[in-house]
Amino acid sequence: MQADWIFVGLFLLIGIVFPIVPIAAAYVLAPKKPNPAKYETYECGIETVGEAWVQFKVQYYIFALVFVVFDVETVFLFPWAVAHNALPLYMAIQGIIFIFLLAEGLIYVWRKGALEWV
Amino acid sequence: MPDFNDYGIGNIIVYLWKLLGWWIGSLGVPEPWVTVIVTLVAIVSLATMALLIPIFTIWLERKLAARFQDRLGPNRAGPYGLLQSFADVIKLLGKEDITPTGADKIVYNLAPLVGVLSVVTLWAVVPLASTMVGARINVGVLYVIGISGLGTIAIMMGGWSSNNKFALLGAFRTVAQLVAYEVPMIVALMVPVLLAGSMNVADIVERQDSMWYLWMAPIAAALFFITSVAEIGRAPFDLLEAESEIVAGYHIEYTGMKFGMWMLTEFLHAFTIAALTATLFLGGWNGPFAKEFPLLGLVYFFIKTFAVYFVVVWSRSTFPRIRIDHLLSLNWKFFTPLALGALVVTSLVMMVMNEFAASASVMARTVTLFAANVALLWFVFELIRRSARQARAEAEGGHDEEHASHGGDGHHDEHGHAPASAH
Amino acid sequence: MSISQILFLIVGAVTLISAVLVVTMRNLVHAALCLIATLFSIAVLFVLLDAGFMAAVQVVLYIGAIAILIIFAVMLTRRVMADGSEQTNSQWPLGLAIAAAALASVAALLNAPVWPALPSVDTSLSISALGKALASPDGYVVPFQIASVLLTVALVGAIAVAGEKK
Amino acid sequence: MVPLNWYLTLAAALFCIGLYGVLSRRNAVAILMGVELMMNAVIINLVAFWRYLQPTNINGQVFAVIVFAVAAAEASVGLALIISIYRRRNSVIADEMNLMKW
Repeated sequence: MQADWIFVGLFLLIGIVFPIVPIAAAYVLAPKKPNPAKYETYECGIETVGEAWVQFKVQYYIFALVFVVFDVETVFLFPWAVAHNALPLYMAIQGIIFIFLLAEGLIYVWRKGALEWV
Repeated sequence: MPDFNDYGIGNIIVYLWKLLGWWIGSLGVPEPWVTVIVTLVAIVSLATMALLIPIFTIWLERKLAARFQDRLGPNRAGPYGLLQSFADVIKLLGKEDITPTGADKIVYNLAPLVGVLSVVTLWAVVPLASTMVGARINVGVLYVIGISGLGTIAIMMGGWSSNNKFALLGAFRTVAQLVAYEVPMIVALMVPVLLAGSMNVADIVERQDSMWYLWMAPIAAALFFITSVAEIGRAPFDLLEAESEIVAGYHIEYTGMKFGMWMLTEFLHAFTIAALTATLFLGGWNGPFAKEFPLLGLVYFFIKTFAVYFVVVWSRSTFPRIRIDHLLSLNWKFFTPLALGALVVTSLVMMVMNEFAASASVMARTVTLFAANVALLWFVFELIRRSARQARAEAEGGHDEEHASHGGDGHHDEHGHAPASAH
Repeated sequence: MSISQILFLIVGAVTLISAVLVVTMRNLVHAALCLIATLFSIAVLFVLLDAGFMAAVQVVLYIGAIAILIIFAVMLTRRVMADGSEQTNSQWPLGLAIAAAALASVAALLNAPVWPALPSVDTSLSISALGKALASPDGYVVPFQIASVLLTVALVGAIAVAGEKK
Repeated sequence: MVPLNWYLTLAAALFCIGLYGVLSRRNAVAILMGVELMMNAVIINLVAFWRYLQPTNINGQVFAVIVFAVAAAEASVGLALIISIYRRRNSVIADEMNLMKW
């Protein structure tokens, strides 16, 4: 068990070290000819107006909200799903009730029209 | 010294592994460090393989896409253009590395690293053969979901730090799409977990030795595959880098090798989701004689993975890009309820089977589950058909000019509701 | 000093340093990214505590969902908080004093008694046991269902609050 | 072997850092980040106590999972409130949310 987590930890370490290698190689090999025009923000040749921040729709945020709630749901449902085949009927049915309670939330959001991309 | 005859040709990789451990141990290295070094060697070779795969798959994808479009594809560099990708890498190495003014330097440079990390580390839990399983952690499926979440953050970092409107817009679109499609993906992943009774990916593969989960959970398999394609932002879900709309999305400002890292992330991710689909639903390394002869399992695994990858490329060059409101409606109003329905149906069928027919064979379970899935799909499509008909009747009765584009377009009416009530 | 202690000290240092950065950074996006670093190192702490499931949940839930929500909120509201402006209120010295006093009192408490040693039992509690505990009437089925209701209420409430038309 | 009070001290320090963030930040989103740090300190405590006191009993983990759910609900509703206030009053500064202040 612990050995497997060491494997994962080392893998994460390697995963962050590995992409550095080609970037470092490119850093050594690539030409460096700085020029102010090169460092301008690229917007297809048109000069940039204002800062990069633009007003975003709240809609993006609503989707993230629904996502968070369903993400938490999985935290509860994954242990239930793992145990499912070993559970007696009246215990396994609890997970279904849980799903229906959450589906209710989804239906509310749907009826409310919050899932529309306006 | 380990004896080769104990392992045989089918276990040659395990043999080499043991040989390496024995050799390091004979140099006088203390025991726990031998394990660490051998593990490190295994990880480095696995990660190297993962990072070199895109060099091949990029060539494969260009060749396949060319064939779909009746072209030849790369055919100049080397035999069949096989060296094309190497030429591309060399070209990228020679490109100047630009960090635009106004960019947030630290975050800007960190983002591609996190992006690569989020894909390469997925390979830590993918079992390549019965004896090559990487990490047997008992939360393997959750690990896959969590590490994919890191990719979302990498995209946000890249888009925000570039200080570019297109990049930020692309990042926001990407994240909205990724988080939206993660919901049905997670729910669909729960079905094989439920069937296997384990979150350990290696266990899930082992439980599939008699029957693939593709047959026991066809809806979940299809949903997982489609939502994964959306997760990697491939056509038809490539809004996040739609060239004609927001130029290139979150990686617009990246040049040289950092751009190369984003490309690597994308192509490796495409291959990785093919591998995950093959692992979770197509039986992974399972196949005739795969247990006795692990090297064969590796071959099966890669055959299945490339078959799935072929479908990814196929759909990429076949379907047109989907509109963003359709994309999101498709997810929230079709995939998410369908995934929940598939989970409930699977659970109910398994419950009833466990209660009343505990001795049923795998074949009987498969047939029942498959029939239940088909019934669910028929029921859902019937619902959609009814509500689409109703919507059309309403539209034709009242203000049909507004929905003229919707009418008759049965495919896009999948979210099945009256659009009139929306705004 | 054993390997596990060194590992704990490294991870703990990363946790605390990035946590301090979370509360002191002027640029809120940087603060949110530091929050992600904190959350990740806490996940590593869970692994050190043999709670692999907790670590996975921490990464999925906190990094994959809540951190993204926070970054979204920061980006949505960024205009009114230009990065250069003052980020702390007038009573921050008081806040610092209170936090330091709380830490000092807890540290004094923690320093005194004898703490139990790490039990060397098999801790590989199966996730299946957790699922059983969550679904059995002798266990936690009521909190399990109430959590579902809580999540539904949170979803409904959040949509009702944030999704109103202007 | 890491003693239990190391974990508890770490959690206490994390909690106090979060407390400082809550008390001193002007931006409401930053205040919520501080609250998240405090929540995490609590979860570290729960898991550490589970591991050191009752590792054979699942209760500690169940408790931590429920805290996760509460934390997520808190974050989603709290941020929704902040967004709503931002849209109405164009401000996310906690001191300026004084409509109900006497």
